[in-house]
Amino acid sequence: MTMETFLQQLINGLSLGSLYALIAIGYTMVYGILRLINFAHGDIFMMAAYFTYFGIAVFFLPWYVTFIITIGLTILLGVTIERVAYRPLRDAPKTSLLISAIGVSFLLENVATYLFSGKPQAFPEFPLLTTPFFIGGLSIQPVSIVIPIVAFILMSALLFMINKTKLGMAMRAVAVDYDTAKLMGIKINGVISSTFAIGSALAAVGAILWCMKYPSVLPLMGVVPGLKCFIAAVIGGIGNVKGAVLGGLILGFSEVLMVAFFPALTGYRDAIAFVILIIILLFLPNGLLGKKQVEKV
Amino acid sequence: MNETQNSLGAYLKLHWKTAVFLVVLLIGIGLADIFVDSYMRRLLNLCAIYVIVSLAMNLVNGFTGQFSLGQAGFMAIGAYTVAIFTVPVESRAAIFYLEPMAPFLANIQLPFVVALILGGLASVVVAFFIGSPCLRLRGDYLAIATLGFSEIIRIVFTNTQSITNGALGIKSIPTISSLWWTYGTALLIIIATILLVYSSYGRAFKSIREDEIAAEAMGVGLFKTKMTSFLIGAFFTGIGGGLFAALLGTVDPKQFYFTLTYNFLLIIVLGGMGSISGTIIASFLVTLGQEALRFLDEPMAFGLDLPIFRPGLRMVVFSFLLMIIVLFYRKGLMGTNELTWDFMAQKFQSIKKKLSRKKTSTEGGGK
Amino acid sequence: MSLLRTENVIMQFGGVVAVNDLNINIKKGELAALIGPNGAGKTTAFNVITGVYTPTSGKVLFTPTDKSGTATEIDITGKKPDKITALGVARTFQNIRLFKELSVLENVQVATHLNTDYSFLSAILRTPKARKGEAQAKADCEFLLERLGLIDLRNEKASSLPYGQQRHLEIARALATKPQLLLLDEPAAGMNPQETDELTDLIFKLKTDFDLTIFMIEHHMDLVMEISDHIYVLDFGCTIAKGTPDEVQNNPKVIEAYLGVDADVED
Amino acid sequence: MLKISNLQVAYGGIEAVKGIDLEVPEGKIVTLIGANGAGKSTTLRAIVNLVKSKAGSITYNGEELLGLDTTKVVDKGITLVPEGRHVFPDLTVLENLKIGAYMRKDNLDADIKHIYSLFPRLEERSWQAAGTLSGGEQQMLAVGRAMMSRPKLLMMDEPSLGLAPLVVQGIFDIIETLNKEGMTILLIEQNANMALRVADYAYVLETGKITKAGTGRKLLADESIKEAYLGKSQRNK
Amino acid sequence: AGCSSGTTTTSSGDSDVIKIGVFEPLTGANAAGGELEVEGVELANKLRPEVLGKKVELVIADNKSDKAEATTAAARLIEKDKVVAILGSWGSSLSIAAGDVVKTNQIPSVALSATNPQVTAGNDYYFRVCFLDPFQGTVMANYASKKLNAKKVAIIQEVSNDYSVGLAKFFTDSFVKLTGDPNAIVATGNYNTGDQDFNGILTNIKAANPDAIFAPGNFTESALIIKQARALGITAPFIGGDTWETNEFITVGGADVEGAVMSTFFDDTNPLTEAGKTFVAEYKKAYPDRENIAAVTALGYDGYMMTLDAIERAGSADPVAIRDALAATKDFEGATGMITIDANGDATKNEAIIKTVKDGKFTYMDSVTID
Ligand SMILES: Nc1ncnc2c1ncn2[C@@H]1O[C@H](COP(=O)(O)OP(=O)(O)OP(=O)(O)O)[C@@H](O)[C@H]1O
Ligand SMILES: Nc1ncnc2c1ncn2[C@@H]1O[C@H](COP(=O)(O)OP(=O)(O)OP(=O)(O)O)[C@@H](O)[C@H]1O
Ligand SMILES: [Mg+2]
Ligand SMILES: [Mg+2]
Repeated sequence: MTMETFLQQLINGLSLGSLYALIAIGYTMVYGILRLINFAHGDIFMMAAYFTYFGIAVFFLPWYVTFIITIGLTILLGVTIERVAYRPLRDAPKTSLLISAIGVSFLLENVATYLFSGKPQAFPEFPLLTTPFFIGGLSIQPVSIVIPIVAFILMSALLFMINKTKLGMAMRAVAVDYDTAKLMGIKINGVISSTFAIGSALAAVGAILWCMKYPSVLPLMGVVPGLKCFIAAVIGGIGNVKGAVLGGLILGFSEVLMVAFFPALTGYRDAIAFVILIIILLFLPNGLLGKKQVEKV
Repeated sequence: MNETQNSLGAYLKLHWKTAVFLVVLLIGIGLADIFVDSYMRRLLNLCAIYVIVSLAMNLVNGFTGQFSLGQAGFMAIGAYTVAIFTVPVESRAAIFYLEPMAPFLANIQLPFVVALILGGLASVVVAFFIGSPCLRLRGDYLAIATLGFSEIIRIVFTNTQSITNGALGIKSIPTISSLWWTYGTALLIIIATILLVYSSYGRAFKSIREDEIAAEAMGVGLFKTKMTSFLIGAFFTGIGGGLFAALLGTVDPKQFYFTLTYNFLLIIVLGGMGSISGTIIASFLVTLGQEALRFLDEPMAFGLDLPIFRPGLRMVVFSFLLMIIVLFYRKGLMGTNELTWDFMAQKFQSIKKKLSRKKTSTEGGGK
Repeated sequence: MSLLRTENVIMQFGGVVAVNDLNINIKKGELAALIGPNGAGKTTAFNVITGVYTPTSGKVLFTPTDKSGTATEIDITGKKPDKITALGVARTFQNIRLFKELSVLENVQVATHLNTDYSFLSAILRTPKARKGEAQAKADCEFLLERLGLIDLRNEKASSLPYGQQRHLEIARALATKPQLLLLDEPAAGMNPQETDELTDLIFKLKTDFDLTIFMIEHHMDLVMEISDHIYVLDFGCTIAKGTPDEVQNNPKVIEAYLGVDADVED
Repeated sequence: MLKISNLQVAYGGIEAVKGIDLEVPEGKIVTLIGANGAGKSTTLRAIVNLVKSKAGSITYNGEELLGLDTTKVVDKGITLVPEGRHVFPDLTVLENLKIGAYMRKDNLDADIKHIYSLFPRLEERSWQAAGTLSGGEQQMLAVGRAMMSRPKLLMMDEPSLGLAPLVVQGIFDIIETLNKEGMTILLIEQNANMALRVADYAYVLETGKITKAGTGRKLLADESIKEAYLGKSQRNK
Repeated sequence: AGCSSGTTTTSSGDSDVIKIGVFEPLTGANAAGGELEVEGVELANKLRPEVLGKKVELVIADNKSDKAEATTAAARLIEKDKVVAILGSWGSSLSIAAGDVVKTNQIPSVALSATNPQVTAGNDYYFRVCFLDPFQGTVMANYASKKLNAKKVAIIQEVSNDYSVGLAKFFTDSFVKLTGDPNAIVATGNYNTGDQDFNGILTNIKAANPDAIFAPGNFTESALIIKQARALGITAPFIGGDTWETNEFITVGGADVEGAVMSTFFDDTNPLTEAGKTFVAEYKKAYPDRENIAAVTALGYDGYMMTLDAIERAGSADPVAIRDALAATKDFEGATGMITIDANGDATKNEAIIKTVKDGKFTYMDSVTID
């Protein structure tokens, strides 16, 4: 393949990977605290896309207003889900928590289908960000550059929050032991809610950028990205923000490069995420950056 | 000595109950098989298949505590095995009209039973390869890895046209409509599961669920035991898949999307992780429930008159009910309890009244 | 004749050297104790012996006697825990690890699984062999519960037992694996002196009745000094003393590092 | 300062605490001894509302604590060193100490120094993940962590559990020091012998009921107590 | 309105109504297509609510774009609702799934837009009013080589979609035959339903620099493909199949799908038949706000009309009689052209419409006849 084609593929991989990264961070946050695969995350992402769509395409709000409202609503949604569907199950067996998450995911998908119909909605165009400019034969959409930058900034902010702030420490404490955390005077509900708020906000940002690049909004649009991004989080080491970003990028690149080098296998593209996942878990059971847990006996 | 006699006694007792139970049940099935229309028949068959697959899943997830989400994949294997080997040779050319069937398969046709068992075994083989890496992973990782594998299986089936006919799927599979196939199999599998769970192996499974390190220290080989449970589960699931294919008469990869697994997960949680009877009850509840709520979708065509009733409402309501159950019946209908045999027999007749009666559920299936 | 030997066992966790050059030699039929300050590496030593951790270096050698009565020395270093248990090494845990949701009886029955001589298929088919095996196991377990005074609680959930009885159950469970060597990690932790005394007698009886060799970690000095034939003292992973209770008790190093000047043994 | 009357707690069916009355005067060390499963831990957990009480009242300086959210109770200056340590395994030793002072806004360095001076072992391990500490090390950390919140009332659930005699000695010395510094202490112990020595006042709990109460010395002299809790090594002399 | 009372009273057996089942995906992946077909059927039902002096009652069942559901839904229509005939379903695989049910229960069924040969193959009870994939594939191959003078073509197929895979295959065959060049297909890309990122395969295709790109498949994915292709600077024309003809294709694709070319069954701007004209007029009345009429809606209309015609000729509402009448259909004037049912139960149609997107509308380009 020509150099040009290869570079083009790298660009494709970078922007796709960064999108995965953004969503993966949300998974990692929630999992880190609740040890819960928040299956609904992908659907929160989907709802965020609809919020934006309605804001701009239906209510004709200016984009910046819409973005703020979207993030607000998405946070509200995420926090509500935790409040209603997860909090009551805190001390229930883990699996019923998980099924609850799956249930919420089902509910959101079905509600969306019911309200917005199965038909795709066209996400408003952002010519400024989407009209490509060409360098030689390379075509680059501005958004493809914006995405990685945003991802990086949010990651750094998050890292600071978790490791350097009191809230971050509280989060890590709540992650292991509610009762003792309470004894320290930590209001665990508050901590958990804020975790969900952050996770959802990230989903919202992810959704907005995603739709700029792939401008169709569907009730089921969250399923596959959701799954892949969770995998990204696991690959990187779940609970670890840097890992989520790394995982996202690895996934994005490997998907695109597989298509690039083995065009015959493009049909297997969705499988590659899982293949990588399994390979990595085999050799690094805690993911790439996940810290090794020695069970003390 | 004396001990031995007691347990023998208990064992005979168990059998006596089984006998009564079986008679009642068989008569029930017999009557149903004669009287129900093909729509109801289809539903009942589906219930039985769901019982099989859910039980298999509960064995691995509920009893062994290994959170596996591979059901859809194993079903697919079973289903395709049956499809590939039972479709009449003459009609294959017509079905594989885009790309002819691979020569080494094209002319093999097997009796349904053989194909069915072959399907079970096939998924056992795959399960072994999946298990050897994955069962070393813990908790959610296992979940996501098995889920991944079931996706891979689906994607492979989509792309290997000359064997699976890819996206076109395989149609005109000789169908089974009699309830005996599904319920016969389900019955065998239920009994096998009960006997297994209340044996030393069953306790080994549970001990792993409770505390892996302690289990290992007590001489329970983690990998071997997990694998045993996983393979048995895979076998049952494969069988379930085979019946599924024979029931629908057609298979294609889309049917085995990973969300299919969620149905079974829902069932075992609703029924109670680690409760056999719970799983059985839940299988019926869920399968029939989904159907019962169908009316919600109906007047859709006239949305103008009744905007609330639109297609999709049923699934909204259904997933809503699911949430209610998960939130308010954490332990599911049965928790880890079992209905005793005779009680279960009644239950089969009166699935509808179950919810109100579940309090009265008593202890010990065959303990 | 020695039943368990370790040769220069070293166990490191990152920087921490939890066990440093451990050489023990436990004779068949004796009751040895392992004492030492917190963090000395006692539990880690147990974890290495039972295969929970693989030592950074060194060897663990076990000499079981098979049915025919012949004893052969086996290198069990880094073997899987269940394999080691199957050879005849059983243990209890410092922080109790029972199967919480299972009944008391089931907890013990699990430990008999390694002796099942029938396949899961025959278990499903309930072949005579399987039936006999199940019945036998049940009988053995009930006998053990009898011995440890838990028989009346056989159908209780393990988690609902008080702490002390949970410790007893741990011992019963360990015994059900038919061990030749029994490792007890702080069996008396969380017991008051009187219960400790009762436990002392119990351990002693079990030892003779099941002709066990016992290796025990304990902090209750009166218990240790009373029943152990041989004592190893660890400090910072190193063996600072070994010998009979008297020798150890009067060993200045030990007193300084561990017992302290006015240890409550004496007062 | 703390006054419990007719407290009842049950776990599902099991009646763990069957109506006890107990008082902890300001600035004193009160100890609660009793066999396993007597209900000691349950009592403490009820005070900080980690388990729901069935009936009774718990007043702290006249305020009712019953049903008050755990964090609120802690806010009033009551801390509990839970049975079985419960340090935060993923946090480093230092972070564990810091989080002990979660509700404090002021500077912590002095306190941390103080605690390190009490438990040098913690200072050596200050960057190790607490989960990998030995049982004893974790106990020290748990005590240190509790002290970080500068509680007015410090409750300890079997702080000596699994500790070497030397360390136990240390713990009890610390208990006395803290008390001298004006901290009120409610102590649960298996090691009745030591507990009764340091205690100003002691209660004996048996299967959910208070069976004896009195000054530490008095109970230490009590024959039946000796019988039940002080064990052979006492009787011998 | 009249119908709503209909479905609410599922009282079967009363002899003054004839029930016809409408078997469509109204939720799930294929919902959009399903709804369009239902519109056509309902419109036809409004125009012709009676046959043999009995009221015709539509019973609509959602098969949720899912095969397992599809079989139960079909069985339900037959057993519970006692329908005498079934219309649908959008999505060949769903029709195929229902095939065995209708066959065993001997209920005649008319597929509306299901173009896969498998639907009617070996099933005496399944008919259809649309043309088949092989035909459509040939049509587009001809268009590509004759009208576009394409020598090299790239293909993008939706592997998980039987329709797309089939069409791609038939296109390839006849295009290779037409050009006589075995390597006329210079690049192939596969994707799965629901994918949203196609930059990978498109970059490969760009490198192969084809004269045209044939991309049959779901309208959503197709629209995204074209968008991303343009963003990558691919200028080659895109051609596809009938599934593109939905508003979403244009709303999602926006300016980028301008010039996209597809084959379809029907063109509302110049209907081929009188029936076509009436249909268009009525549709415009019923849905004044719609710019264009989807072909599948017309097919829905034809399916209903053809079935009623058969019932009339059969002179009874007995399913088997209806089946025989359907099989005997000859030169029935439908909105989409003259329909004659052949031995397979397929509509013999030798004419296809070629449309393109112009100024955000599907506009008639050409009509191709192949014999
Ligand atoms: N899994 C592990 N990872 C890291 N360090 C460990 C691990 N397990 C034990 N350690 C360290 O090894 C040392 C010995 O621990 P160990 O539990 O053996 O002490 P111990 O003698 O049992 O003390 P105690 O009497 O309090 O139980 C401790 O310093 C502990 O921090
Ligand atoms: N979570 C629980 N669920 C059910 N029963 C419990 C639970 N916790 C304690 N119990 C029961 O309540 C009773 C009192 O337990 P508690 O832990 O308060 O005793 P304790 O005096 O602290 O004993 P120890 O000295 O062993 O700590 C015991 O019978 C115990 O079995
Ligand atoms: Mg220890
Ligand atoms: Mg306690």
